[in-house]
Amino acid sequence: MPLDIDRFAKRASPLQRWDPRIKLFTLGIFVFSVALLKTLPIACIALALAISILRLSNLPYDFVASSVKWVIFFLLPFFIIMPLSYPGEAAFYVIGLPFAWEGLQLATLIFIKAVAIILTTFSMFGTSRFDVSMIALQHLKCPKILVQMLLFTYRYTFVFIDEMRRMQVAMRARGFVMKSDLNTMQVMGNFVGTLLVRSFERSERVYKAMLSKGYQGELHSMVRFKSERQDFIKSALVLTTAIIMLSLDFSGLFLPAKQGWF
Amino acid sequence: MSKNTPAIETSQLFFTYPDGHAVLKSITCTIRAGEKVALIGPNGAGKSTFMSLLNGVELPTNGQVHINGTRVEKASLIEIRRKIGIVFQDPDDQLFCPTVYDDVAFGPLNLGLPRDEVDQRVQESLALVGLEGFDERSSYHLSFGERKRLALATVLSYRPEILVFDEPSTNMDPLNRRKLINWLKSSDKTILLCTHDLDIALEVCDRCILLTDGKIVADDAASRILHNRQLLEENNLELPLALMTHELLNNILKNQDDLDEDHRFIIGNFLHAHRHVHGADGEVHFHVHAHDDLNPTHTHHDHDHQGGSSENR
Amino acid sequence: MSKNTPAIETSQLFFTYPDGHAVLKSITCTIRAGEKVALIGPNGAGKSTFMSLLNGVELPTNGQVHINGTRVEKASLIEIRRKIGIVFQDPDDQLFCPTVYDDVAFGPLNLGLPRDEVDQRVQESLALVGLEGFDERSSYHLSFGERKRLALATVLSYRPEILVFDEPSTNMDPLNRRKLINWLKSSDKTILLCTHDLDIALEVCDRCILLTDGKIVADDAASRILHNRQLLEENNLELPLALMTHELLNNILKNQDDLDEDHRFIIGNFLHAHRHVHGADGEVHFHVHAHDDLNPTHTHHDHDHQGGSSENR
Amino acid sequence: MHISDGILSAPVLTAGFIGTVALAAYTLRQLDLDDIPKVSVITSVFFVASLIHVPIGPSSVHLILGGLVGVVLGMRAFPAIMLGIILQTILFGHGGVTVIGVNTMMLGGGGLVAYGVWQLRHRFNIKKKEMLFGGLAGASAIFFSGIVLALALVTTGEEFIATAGYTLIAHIPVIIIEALIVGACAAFLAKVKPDALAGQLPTSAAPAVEPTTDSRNEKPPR
Ligand SMILES: Nc1ncnc2c1ncn2[C@@H]1O[C@H](COP(=O)(O)OP(=O)(O)OP(=O)(O)O)[C@@H](O)[C@H]1O
Ligand SMILES: Nc1ncnc2c1ncn2[C@@H]1O[C@H](COP(=O)(O)OP(=O)(O)OP(=O)(O)O)[C@@H](O)[C@H]1O
Ligand SMILES: [Mg+2]
Ligand SMILES: [Mg+2]
Repeated sequence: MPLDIDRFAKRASPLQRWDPRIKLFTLGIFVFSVALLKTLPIACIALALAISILRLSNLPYDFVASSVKWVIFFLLPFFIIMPLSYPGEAAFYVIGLPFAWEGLQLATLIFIKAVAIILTTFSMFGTSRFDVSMIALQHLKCPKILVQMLLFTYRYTFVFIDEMRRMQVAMRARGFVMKSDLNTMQVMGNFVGTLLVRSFERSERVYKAMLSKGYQGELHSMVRFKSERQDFIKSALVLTTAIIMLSLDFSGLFLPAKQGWF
Repeated sequence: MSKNTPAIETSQLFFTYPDGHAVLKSITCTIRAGEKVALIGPNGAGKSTFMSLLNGVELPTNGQVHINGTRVEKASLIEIRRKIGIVFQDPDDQLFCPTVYDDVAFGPLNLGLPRDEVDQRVQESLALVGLEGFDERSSYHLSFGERKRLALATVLSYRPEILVFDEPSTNMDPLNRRKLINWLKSSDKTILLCTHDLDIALEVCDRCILLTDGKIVADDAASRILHNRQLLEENNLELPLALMTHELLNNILKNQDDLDEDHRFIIGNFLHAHRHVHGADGEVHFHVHAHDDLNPTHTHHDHDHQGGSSENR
Repeated sequence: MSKNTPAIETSQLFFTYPDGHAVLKSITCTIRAGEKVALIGPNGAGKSTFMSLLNGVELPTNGQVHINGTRVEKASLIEIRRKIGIVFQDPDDQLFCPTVYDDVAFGPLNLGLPRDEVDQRVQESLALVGLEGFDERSSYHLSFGERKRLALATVLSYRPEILVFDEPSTNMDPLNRRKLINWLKSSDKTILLCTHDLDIALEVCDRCILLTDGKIVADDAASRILHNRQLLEENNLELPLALMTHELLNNILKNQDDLDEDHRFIIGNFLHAHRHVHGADGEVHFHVHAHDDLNPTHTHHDHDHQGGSSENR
Repeated sequence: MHISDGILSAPVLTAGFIGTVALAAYTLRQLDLDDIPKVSVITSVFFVASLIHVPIGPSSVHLILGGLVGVVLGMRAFPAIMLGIILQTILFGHGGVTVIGVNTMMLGGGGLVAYGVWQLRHRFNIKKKEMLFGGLAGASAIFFSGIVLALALVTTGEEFIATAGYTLIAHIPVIIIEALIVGACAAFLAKVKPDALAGQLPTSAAPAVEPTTDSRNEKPPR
């Protein structure tokens, strides 16, 4: 799972060149409209669109795949649970449980939409540096305090994963082997506790260092945004497609997978 | 700031950590503007704790700190922190931005400087610590010594009047250590340098404060404290390495039985005259002792001999 | 283990970090059991990275590492880690227990030793690094130098056959540095010492490997590499301070115009004979160069002169 | 524990966002500038925890630690968990952009419930109460989250009723693991760094501090 989603933010592509503010806004709307879809054919079109946007973004294939893998892993159970538990007409029985085609259809819809959305997320956040995306969010009227906390959290996350990994290494380097016994539980308990306390104190010290350099509650940045005509053209294209998709979906041309709208 | 205003002034400073550890016990000292002072002392003496009181990162349990005449307290912190810059001992405490560039730009941006000035300062500071071209790297993917140097750059770009360094030279390779020394020597800021590298203290500082167990044990000219073997050893320290070689040569001389008396005398005189030797790159400085009995006329006077370092340059 | 089994053997080692940074480029070297080897090189040379490959903290991108003949790979890690102990550069990477005692006891407990043996080892290791009586303190409430020493103790209590130290002496006060040096000298284990403190390398190690930019640039007797000013300076390093004083004295001598020729000759001879001086506490060692042209009979031979350090002891 | 994109209906998603914004607005007001690093750190602990997989039988679950966040941050747990979820969404597509609201209600609400349970410890005067109430807090956080999850599924459509049931059952081992871990952590923090815990009374922190030579002669407060 790549934590540094912005690892390839510097590759040249139409998405990397897109003004981050407009990019986030546009693709954000796109994501929401995908989430609202309820017919399979349109969902497939949405997935195709998401894939083409991702292709445009020039992100390496396996970088994206490593994340999508997890989404698939989380969603696979639906393919079993949904058909077997769908309240409706059973097409046939599997070891005594009723199997409904509608259930399978619903599971497929969920799956396709989820993949389309995660792929688009990659296009959104994988194509600008993370802090730039965050500052763009701030320009989109996201509260400052939230943006700063997001940035801090993102930063500390690497520190911890590193620290955790290195602490683990240090444990193993001194002969620790994980077993399922009380001792292991106790060591792990101490491990988590220590990690927590250290994290706290580390963050206090980092904060003090920031104060020492004149931090007063606002992050200033060298980043400057500028939007050109092209940025808006890209945005208009995506938004129009989203609207067409949604209206086709609602038009009743296709059979919606039942999803219990209220 | 005139030479007479105290840049840093502490009176009767006490500090106890929340866990009940009493670390500083009545520290009173004054550092004047433009002075370069070394703070030395064994591990756990309280040096780092003392530094964190200077810009209000911690507030004293008792006693007062004044920076350029302003008392360090909640209300004055913002002002204080513009004046004093601290490079902490642990680089990981001070690097928190996604890239090296952002980390160095952080301080100047907080000062509200225009972008091109920020950019210029960043490039200058990075060059100073030998990290040119590292702009776009992540701070947390650097080697320890590189992080250490980066931490230094983040404070240098801030350009405060008073600079406080906690063990700046550790983990630096000798060339970068040498660059740092040269910068420290050439700087005209007020500098407080906390270090176990007594050779740096000897080269850079004119004054030396020896802290042990939370108390000031000695506060005198650097050359006097750093030559005082007994004082240093009583406080878990050692002569600077440069001086130690010197002393060893003296001992060898004393114990070399096959040497004739005249020769011993000549060599002894030579060594004695150059007891306080500083090694700079391709440059030779040496000081004759204040209380030098061989050359009494040279009292309180430093010599600079240019000695261009021979062969390999 | 016989003197002839390679304790550490690497062949054609390449390592690239996930972010694409190629750090090690074909490192091939062999360290025999009982050798004391210094690994030196500028910041970012890849020293720490190299060490992390030795016990499988990272696995090489290409090439192999063998420890006592066993290849380092996923399957052999548990065995490997009983043999080799690494003290990392950053003390915070290795302290993870609530108290100092627990941290030092962690390794021996994992070896399945009986409690009283564990206890004895803990006390011994703590005494070695001068942290007696710190048992019940929290590791993260220590000063940086104390943490550094604690990290050392946690590995010493484990007593592996091969010891790897990454910058062990940084942030230690001079007395503890001296204790460490003495321990290193007296130990009969295989030791790999990575350091910028070339004076330690000079005192402790017989062999020295110079790494620059991920490649081995020189691998030779420590005295030969550490005296080679040109080689060192080409690689961002500097002569050890002890030698530098020495060289400076030579330069002073050369440039002191008021000295008569005889005296110059006598002093010069003396300095030349004792070019390689080691400063230990109260003890004087000095080596005459292997390729010393003054005393050709002394080739490949070390002298130990006992010189009891005068006044202040 | 996350609901994925594309499952829930628009009204449920909307309700999730409205609830989240309201609660976030309320809890963020209690946030002081000096809290930012602490909250951010715990958020990243929460975020990182979701990468730790604990083996149970043939499969494994990942830690959630919503309860721990509550025990450490109190009311500030809510914005912290919200941020953690946003990051999980952005960085590896756990859940999804549209379900940030529901997921935050589910897990962040669990954090608040855990805080409520944690505060109950002041009413009791027993040994090891930090461990006990920490454990209870950890368990109740997951329990609450499970209920919200089930409710969200059920209100979306009756075809999800069975799924909701299975999900609840699947959470029983998670509840046990979280209770153990949060309990142990709370006890650890109470011993080592009591001021890190939320809602700690000044007096209850004092005896946990080791008596020093200076304070030994003083009478303990009250
Ligand atoms: N956060 C803390 N809580 C409690 N005690 C502490 C804390 N930090 C340091 N100490 C203790 O305070 C004393 C002084 O620590 P300090 O870090 O100031 O020492 P130092 O002089 O900087 O040492 P070093 O040379 O090792 O850096 C030490 O005995 C240390 O154990
Ligand atoms: N986690 C990492 N990811 C990417 N690059 C890294 C990482 N850690 C170190 N590097 C880079 O690898 C190179 C070698 O690093 P290493 O830590 O091995 O250097 P070193 O020789 O130990 O230096 P130092 O003397 O500063 O400790 C450096 O250029 C550094 O920037
Ligand atoms: Mg310190
Ligand atoms: Mg290193």
